[in-house]
Amino acid sequence: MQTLHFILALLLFLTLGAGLWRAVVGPTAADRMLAVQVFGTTAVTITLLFAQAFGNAALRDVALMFAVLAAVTAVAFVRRAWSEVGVDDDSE
Amino acid sequence: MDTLNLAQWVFDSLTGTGLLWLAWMALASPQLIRAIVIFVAFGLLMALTWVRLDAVDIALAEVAIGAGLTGALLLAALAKLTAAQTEISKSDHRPRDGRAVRALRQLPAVLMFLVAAGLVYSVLSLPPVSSGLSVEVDANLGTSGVENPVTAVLLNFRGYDTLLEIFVLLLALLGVWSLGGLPPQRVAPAGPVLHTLAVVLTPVLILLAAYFLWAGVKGPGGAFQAGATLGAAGVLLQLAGWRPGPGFARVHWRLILVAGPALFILVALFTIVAGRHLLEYAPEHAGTLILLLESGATLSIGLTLAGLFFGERPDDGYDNDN
Amino acid sequence: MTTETLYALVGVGLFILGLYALFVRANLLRKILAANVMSSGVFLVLVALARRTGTVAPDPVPHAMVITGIVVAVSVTAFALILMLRIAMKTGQTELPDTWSE
Amino acid sequence: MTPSDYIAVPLLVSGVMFFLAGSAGLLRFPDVYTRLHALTKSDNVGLGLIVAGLVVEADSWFVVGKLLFIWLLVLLAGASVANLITKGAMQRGTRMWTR
Amino acid sequence: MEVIITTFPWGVVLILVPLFGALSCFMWPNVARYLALSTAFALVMSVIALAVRLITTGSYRHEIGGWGAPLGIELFADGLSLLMLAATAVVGFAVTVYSIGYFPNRQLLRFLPIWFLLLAALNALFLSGDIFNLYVALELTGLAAVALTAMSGGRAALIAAMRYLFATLVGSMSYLLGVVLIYHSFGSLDFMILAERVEASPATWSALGLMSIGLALKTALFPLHFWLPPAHASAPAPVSAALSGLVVKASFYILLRLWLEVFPAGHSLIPGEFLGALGVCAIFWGGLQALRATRLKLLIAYSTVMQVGYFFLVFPLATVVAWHGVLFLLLSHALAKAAMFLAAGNIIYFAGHDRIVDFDRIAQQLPMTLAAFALAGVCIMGLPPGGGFIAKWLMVQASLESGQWWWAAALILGSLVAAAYVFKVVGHSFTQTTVREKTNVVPVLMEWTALALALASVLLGLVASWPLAWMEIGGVFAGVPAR
Repeated sequence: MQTLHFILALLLFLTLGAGLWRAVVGPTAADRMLAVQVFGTTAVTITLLFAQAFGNAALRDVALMFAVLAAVTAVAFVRRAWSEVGVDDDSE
Repeated sequence: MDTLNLAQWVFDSLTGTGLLWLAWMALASPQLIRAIVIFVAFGLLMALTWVRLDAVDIALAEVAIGAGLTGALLLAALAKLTAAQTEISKSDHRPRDGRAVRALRQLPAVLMFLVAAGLVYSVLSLPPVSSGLSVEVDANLGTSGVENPVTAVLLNFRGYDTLLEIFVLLLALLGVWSLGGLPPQRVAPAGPVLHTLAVVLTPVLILLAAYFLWAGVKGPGGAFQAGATLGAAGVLLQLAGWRPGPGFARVHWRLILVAGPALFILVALFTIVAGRHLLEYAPEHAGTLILLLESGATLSIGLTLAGLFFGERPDDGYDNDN
Repeated sequence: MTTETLYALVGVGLFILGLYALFVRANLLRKILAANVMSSGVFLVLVALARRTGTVAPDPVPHAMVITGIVVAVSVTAFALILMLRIAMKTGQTELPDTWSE
Repeated sequence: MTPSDYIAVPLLVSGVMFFLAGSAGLLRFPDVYTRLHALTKSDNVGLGLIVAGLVVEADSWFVVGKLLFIWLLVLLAGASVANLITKGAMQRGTRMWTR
Repeated sequence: MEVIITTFPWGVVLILVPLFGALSCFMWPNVARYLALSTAFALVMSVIALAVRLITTGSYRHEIGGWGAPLGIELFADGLSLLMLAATAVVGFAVTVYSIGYFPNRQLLRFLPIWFLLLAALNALFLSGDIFNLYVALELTGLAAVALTAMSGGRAALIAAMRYLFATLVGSMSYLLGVVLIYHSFGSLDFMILAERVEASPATWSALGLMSIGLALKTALFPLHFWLPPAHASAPAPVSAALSGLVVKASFYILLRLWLEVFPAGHSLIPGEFLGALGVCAIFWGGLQALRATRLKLLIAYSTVMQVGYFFLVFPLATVVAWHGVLFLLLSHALAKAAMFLAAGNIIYFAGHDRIVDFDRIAQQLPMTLAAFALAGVCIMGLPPGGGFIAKWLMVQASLESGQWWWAAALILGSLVAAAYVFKVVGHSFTQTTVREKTNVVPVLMEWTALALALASVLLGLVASWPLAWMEIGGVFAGVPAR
């Protein structure tokens, strides 16, 4: 059972790789923010699977921290990476 | 269970090459925005490496400070940079030959290779098993007042390091303030979606900070991880357009900033006056004293990290010339 | 090649990569990134070798040292970024004028 | 293979399948909006399935609560960030892909 | 009273008082001046109390947190750290008094908290017996020094501060990697335990090499000195006094500790001659650049690069007399160089610039400042009765005894070059410029501080027997060959 979680986590590395490829190639800044968002979600999942694979409950705290900090980093990207254009980001 | 070892070996080699490749990509990519994205990915992979090396405390700290806050700081700096000077070349990757002649350009590479060879040889020659100080830590963990060995080392066995290190953070903020103001940055007002996200997420972050502070006694967590979560809450508020009003900064800002360091010094003075060694807690009080120090440190670290993201002295009556 | 030595060597690689980029790259933001990569490398060596205790639990002292190191690294990075912004405001460039001036 | 595994394994495997489908979309789709759409949908469902699988295997209610809380946070963050990115991209004139 | 002084842990007071001073100056800005003066005075008093304790009861170790050496951190005070702490306290007090007159109010409020954190970091560094604790103290010192250098806000200062920041960062990181290799080889971070456990292995040589390069970069030894002249020249005058007088010596002090206690067998690997040769290059390169310098503060900064060359001459000599000479040189150079920079600060405050050729009757208008500069020059040059003379005399004696006469030749030639650039400045201070520029009055307190420091560095030679005796406390030179 333990190895299944570990192998599933390895598979998720492919998603990380895809996100990274999009981050490197991504034509627009939006693609890069998308990539950062993918990193966050995938990291949360990998850490949850590790928590089950290693049987270490503390890893769920790491996943919790990942979830929250990925959101803050993604918002930082949206609010700062585009600011050089200075257009209203999302006012109606 | 050789499939598990095989899977772990695949994971290790993937992460190892991934780290080196990401670091190289981040440092060599022409556009700065791409470098920062790849650097955030590098920080994330670093956190997964800490998880793999059974260093869960460090994984927490790396996620909060390494990938989260450092990424936000870099982005804020890049945004202010493009605002501050117009002609930042999008891809400023032109090799910098300047006065460095061609031969001299190879010197660093050769030097690095020699240093690398020496280091690799010495790392490989280290003894395969060495218990370091883990035996001493386990022996004294009982009287340290906390169960998590890392928190015990940070706050009790090597509490003096943490005392100095909290002052390093305060010093960084004082240094940033002494550099004077930054260009006023015109950022669009936050829309309803961002506003609700900030309103929902900030209390969650503050609750999480309290949870990590409490969890640090038994398991991974502690003052630095909790402080970083508070700092992330401060960063999120600033991203959502909140700026400290003039009234706010006058007293609270300084009081909270000084809370952690001042508490540490008071406890230190208390132990000296009581005739004990510096920072020597009586075993029965150790747990409460450590928690007290950690909560003070969490407040100060959180506010300092938010202040570092803010980047200049808030106008609190002491004029803010640049 | 146990897990410890693998990650320790990756740490050495990161240290060298960061050091080289710090020398060669002219852009200040990239130098600051290189400094972060360098410190991550040193911390990786420190923690990787801490797992050689022969028991399940690794040696906690290097972990405490690395947490202290990470906080020091973020405060130095924050200060360096604001200093870079001040230089960009004063000189209009994000590079030190002459890297080889004595 | 305990009875709970019979439920957990398919959930976990399908969850990872969703993730892989999402990353396929990330690579193949022509413009930002379709990639965003693909990702926020499939990754959240993928995470939901994996969390469901882990909840089945969890041994205490506190862990179940924490797992669901994490999933809720990722949903909240994912949705709002996707919205922010879309609005920002539209305002900066990133064209939609048309056949 | 006697019992209290000899049992109270003064080392701890020396660390907590400046930290408390920094916090109080930050919290109560309108009384910051008086807090600053009382903190600096308290530092001088506690160093005297520490000296009394060390002289009567010898060196002592303070186990922080009550844990033993391998697990906890230990503070270790002996003759070597006493001398450095004394220099820090005296120069610290003088610079604090000077800065109150030198800085306008707003800049003073920014200066004081960072300044006391720098003093606390230096005291923590001189007292620490743990190599990782030394890394944290080094970072605190480096960051504080960079923040103070960048404080004047000018274009040159900011660029110099950024280059200084990267230099000190690389230095700390390579030192830390050395600490990592040492810890994972011998399982401890404490000096005393490492002294017993360290033996030759590839990891030890790499650690020794990394730590030496890192610390040499932070001490600005010749090829790695590129960051020092712009940083020390463009920093505000009191900051330059502290940088050249104290901060540069902090990393050299760690190198001394490592070579004396942890790596005694290190001499065979990196021959002392290599470091000695770099020292000689530093002497002549620093002296040449000082002679060419057109600005006074740049001249003094290059003089520091030259003096660092003298420090590194001790490694090829490595006899007890040589160690005494270099320690005495550290002490006298701290006082003299600080006095020189404060005198330069007075001239800048008075004339608004420090271009040596445009000095306008400095001798008549600023007699005390010129006297201070000249007296400090006497000590730097090595003329009796200055402290520099005693130090150079000991080092020349050591080099002749050990038959390596060329180090003595470098020392004496260096003194000639030092004399040349001091007299160049003193000479120009009697000249007169054709056009009268607007000058402002220098507060008397600032002139007196500069003069007091210069007098202290000169009179140091007369009372040389005390410091030379105090160096022996704690037997740090036990393992060093006498001849």
